[in-house]
Amino acid sequence: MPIWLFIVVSVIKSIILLFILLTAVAYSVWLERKVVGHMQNRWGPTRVGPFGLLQPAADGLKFLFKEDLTPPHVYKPLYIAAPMIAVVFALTSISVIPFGNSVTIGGYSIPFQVTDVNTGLLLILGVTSIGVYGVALAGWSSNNKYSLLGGLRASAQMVSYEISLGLSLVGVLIMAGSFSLRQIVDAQAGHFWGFIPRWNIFHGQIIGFFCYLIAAYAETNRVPFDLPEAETELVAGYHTEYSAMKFAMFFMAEYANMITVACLATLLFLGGWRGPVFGPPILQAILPVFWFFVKVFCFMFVYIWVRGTLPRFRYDQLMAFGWKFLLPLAILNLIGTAVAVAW
Amino acid sequence: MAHMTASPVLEPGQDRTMILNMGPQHPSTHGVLRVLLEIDGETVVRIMPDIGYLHTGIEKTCEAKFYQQVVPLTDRIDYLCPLTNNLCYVLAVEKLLGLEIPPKAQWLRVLLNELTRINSHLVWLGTHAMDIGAMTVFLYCFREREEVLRMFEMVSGQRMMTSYFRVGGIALEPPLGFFDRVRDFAGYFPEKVDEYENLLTGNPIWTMRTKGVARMTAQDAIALGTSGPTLRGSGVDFDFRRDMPYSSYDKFQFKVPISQEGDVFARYMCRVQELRESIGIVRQALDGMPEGPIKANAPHVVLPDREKMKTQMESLIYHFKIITEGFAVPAGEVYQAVESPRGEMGYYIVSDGTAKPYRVHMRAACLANLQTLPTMCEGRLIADVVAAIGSIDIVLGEIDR
Amino acid sequence: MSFVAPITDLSQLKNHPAVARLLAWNPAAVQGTKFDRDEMTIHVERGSIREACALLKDDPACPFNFLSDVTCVDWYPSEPRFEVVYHVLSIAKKERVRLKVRLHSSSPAVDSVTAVWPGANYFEREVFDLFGIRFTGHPYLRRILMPEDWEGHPLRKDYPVEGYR
Amino acid sequence: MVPLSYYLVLSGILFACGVTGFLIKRNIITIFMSIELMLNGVNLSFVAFAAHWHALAGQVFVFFVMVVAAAESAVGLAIIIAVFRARETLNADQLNLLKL
Amino acid sequence: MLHLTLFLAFAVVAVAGAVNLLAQRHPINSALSLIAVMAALAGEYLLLGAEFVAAIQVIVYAGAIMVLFVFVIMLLNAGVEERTNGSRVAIVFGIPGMLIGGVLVAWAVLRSSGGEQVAIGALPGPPAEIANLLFHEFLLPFEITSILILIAIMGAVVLASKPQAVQKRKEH
Repeated sequence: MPIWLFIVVSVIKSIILLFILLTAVAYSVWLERKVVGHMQNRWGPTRVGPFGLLQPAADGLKFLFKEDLTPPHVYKPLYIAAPMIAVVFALTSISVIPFGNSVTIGGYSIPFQVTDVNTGLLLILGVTSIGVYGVALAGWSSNNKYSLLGGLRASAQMVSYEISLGLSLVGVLIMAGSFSLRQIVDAQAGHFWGFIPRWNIFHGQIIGFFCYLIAAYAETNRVPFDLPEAETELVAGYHTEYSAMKFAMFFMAEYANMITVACLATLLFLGGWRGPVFGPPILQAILPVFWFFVKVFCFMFVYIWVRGTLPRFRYDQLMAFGWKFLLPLAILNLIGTAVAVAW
Repeated sequence: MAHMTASPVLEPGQDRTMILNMGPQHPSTHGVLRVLLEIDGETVVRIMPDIGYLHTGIEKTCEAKFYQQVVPLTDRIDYLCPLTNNLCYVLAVEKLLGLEIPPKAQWLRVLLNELTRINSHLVWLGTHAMDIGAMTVFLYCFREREEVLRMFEMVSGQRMMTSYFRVGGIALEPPLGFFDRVRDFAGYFPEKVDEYENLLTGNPIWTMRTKGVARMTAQDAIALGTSGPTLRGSGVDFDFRRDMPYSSYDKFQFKVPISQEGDVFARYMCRVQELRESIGIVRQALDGMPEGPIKANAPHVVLPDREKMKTQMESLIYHFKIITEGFAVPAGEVYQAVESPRGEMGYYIVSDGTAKPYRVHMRAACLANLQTLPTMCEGRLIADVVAAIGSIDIVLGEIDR
Repeated sequence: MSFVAPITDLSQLKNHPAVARLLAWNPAAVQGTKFDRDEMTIHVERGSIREACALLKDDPACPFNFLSDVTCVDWYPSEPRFEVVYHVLSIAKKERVRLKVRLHSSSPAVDSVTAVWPGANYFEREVFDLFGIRFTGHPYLRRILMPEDWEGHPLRKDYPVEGYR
Repeated sequence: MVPLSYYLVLSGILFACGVTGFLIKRNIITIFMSIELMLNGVNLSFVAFAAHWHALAGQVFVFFVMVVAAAESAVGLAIIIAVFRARETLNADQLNLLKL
Repeated sequence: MLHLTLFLAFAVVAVAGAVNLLAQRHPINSALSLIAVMAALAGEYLLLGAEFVAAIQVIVYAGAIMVLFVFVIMLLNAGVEERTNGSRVAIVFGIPGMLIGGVLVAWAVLRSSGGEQVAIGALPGPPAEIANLLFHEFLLPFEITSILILIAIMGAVVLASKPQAVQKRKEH
């Protein structure tokens, strides 16, 4: 493939992916409001469009046209940069995630992925670890005590749980023997006894999945780990002083992170795009992507479900849970996997 | 004690502490409570509640009203249990007058009071759970509360500011279908309480957040003048309904739930069990509802029925007199306490023999309960302050009056 | 409506546990008693209210250990103008007694009972705020409901309803 | 194709900046960051040499440097916090007593 | 050509970040410029084919160590650096001195080793090979660093925890 074609294809893929991702972000907000609404004995959005389906558009418009307030005592450069940092790094990590097998168009094999990096998983971890700065700097630059506490909580929490998150993935890495997400998915092909899919979650990584699930909730600041923005304690935490589009960026970053985390869980533990494939070639190309999105959706649903069920941790309990329970569990899982693979 | 020496304008002390001004506009200070926190990181070093943002001078207003005109004012004190306030006030005035209240009115008052307690506890449970992050419970609680409010609307025409009790009885007969509706509610409500408890009581995060948090010993609780579930959560077995009965509460069978631990969880369990006890009292009141009048036989105090007023000259004159010049109350003073959902709701009324009260003072349970905050929270985390404020169930309308 | 006339005779009431306890301690401290509508009122001499409260709180026979309420009544223009009213409850015996202290308008001050019951703190602050009674020995006597710079004490009878102009 | 020397020059510039920062900065945290900058400069030369000599050991050294840097920053920042608690300042000029 | 362009782009970012670190007076700005330097260096590592090191650079340096720095700056609420006479002297003499020294070194390096080139992706450093090296040839140093880390963690915990006296005072 000539270099110009590669660049053109990459740009097109990026644009499509960005469009899909932003739509997914908007509609996961809608989904959350709808699902939590039904769990909580209410309707969620119903007025804008059928089933409130146009609500995300209305929200987006509202965010766009709201006055963008900048409080007088903020540290302006960082105050403006922080939401951008958050949203940029949240959106970047999606670029190495494969959504399905490759399709062949015009003799060229084009994978459902912006770019296939050997160390894709490491890249995602690195990018998400930089995402902390958005939250931390937002909290600090707002010059507000609630924001500062939120920012402090966020950075401590995200750094702590990143360790468990990373360690919970090592089991999968050992089994696949690669950092490449595509190869990890390929390692999960096949079935046990002909019907149980050979996904990592059924393949000895159930504890790893559990650790990942919890650490992922903490990384994305979701219930029951939503301390950085605990509205009953810190008003709105690090984004107390933000309004209009800047607030929307944090919002987008949070949901984009959720989607990334869900994609990663699907790829690493739930067999990626693997699923029954049948029918004509076009269907065979599309179905894996469909299965991928179904799994991501299930993971997102669990996210929302948990939000409707659990109360919130306290700061010290959160730290104790991360360091004294989750980290040893992840290490145990790692040791167990290593021993099993070596044996 | 530490809270005795708190200074009004908290200055940051040594060790790089920070002053956090929580409220009066804050999601979890339940109204317009302002709490000044001196924090070291996340740890609260000192805490000082600041109140008065909702002060409306109701006590002063009462002095300019006829006795019967005070009843609507009492609704506004504690807007979560208006009927309890109504009851306490009318009981105090009736005591001043020496009125005998017919049994049906008394039983209706008990019935409505327990519904009020359920209403108030549901709001408490919902907001308390939301403070700790469990949002779903909040909406579940409000679902049932809505039903209670509809019942209030049915009897009094108002959802919150009921003003349903009158000096000498009750304003109106409850409408047709009211008792069926209450019975229906009493039938399914215990299941709903199970539902809340399923979401909270056994939940590990909930127990982590509440057990051992914001402890208070029985001695402290008594010394600080707390009452109601806040007192009973510390293991003091005292309930005005049982120990100093009023409005024929002595004819009902109910348990007074107490817990020994004195932490947030203990107070939570007390209130949740009170929900069950209250619905039991409601059921007893429904089953044993006596027949008879709902107003005392005291024509110069109690407004006549509409029907009589239109047909009997005497009633019309009484009506005119009561409305225009009120009714004189013999000189004297009484203090009447009732068990409100929050604790000891007391009305101290001084009469000088005229138709207007000389002095009305409301003893607010929350005002005393709020004083426990420093004892409970100093040395703990910010999140515990939120849990503690939730667990003492404050209503700022009552605190500031 | 049937009234039992108030009993004000000290000799008839001296068997009441609170009265008996106070009389045994210092007969001069009890300025008068009244039993009206099933409620016991004891007028306590101004200087001895704190000791009287401490004494009643530790009464072995009937410990009045719970301070329900502290408030005040303004009898303007008669003198002594203020009556500070304490409602004390015995949780064990389920008895209630009302203590009263009469204060002259020239020096509206009385000992604070916060040393006996820390819970009197807010109640006394409220009385100070709304009536201008000073509680000596109170740890933190500041306005509680009204703003710090408010002029006058609103619940006094001579306070203009629309505020001082 | 980039000459090896370019990498080394870049590495040298970063190291020099680090040294300069270490000398001229007064804020103890910034001084600490200058040290990290020096380490980064050195790391670059390690990786460049590894690429040049086709020896992966260079990358392994970078790994070790990072581990040491992490340990150093953990202890160093803890010391900074402790010093700040005692002295209420971050100015290196005022931290001239060993005694707390 | 592409390689050189990319190298220069990352180099410019890195140097600009390093200079900005020196120029900024607020520590948080310095920290952010240092993060930029580290990100640019990660880019350089990628150019040199060291994917694993690049990823680790971002995760460990930018994602953990610098977060710690930012966290401490936020925690201590560090303000703008004060100017002192000492620092002015250092600027007057130090910066020109450093510049001269740097130019000399660069000149020497360029003169002595002008011709040798490093190709793009010259040395693919797959994680597996690095791991092999780390756990076979460098096993002892690896274990020693792990002990070092452990000691560092314990030291940090001891140092950062509050002195007993302060805690005692809090309890009263």
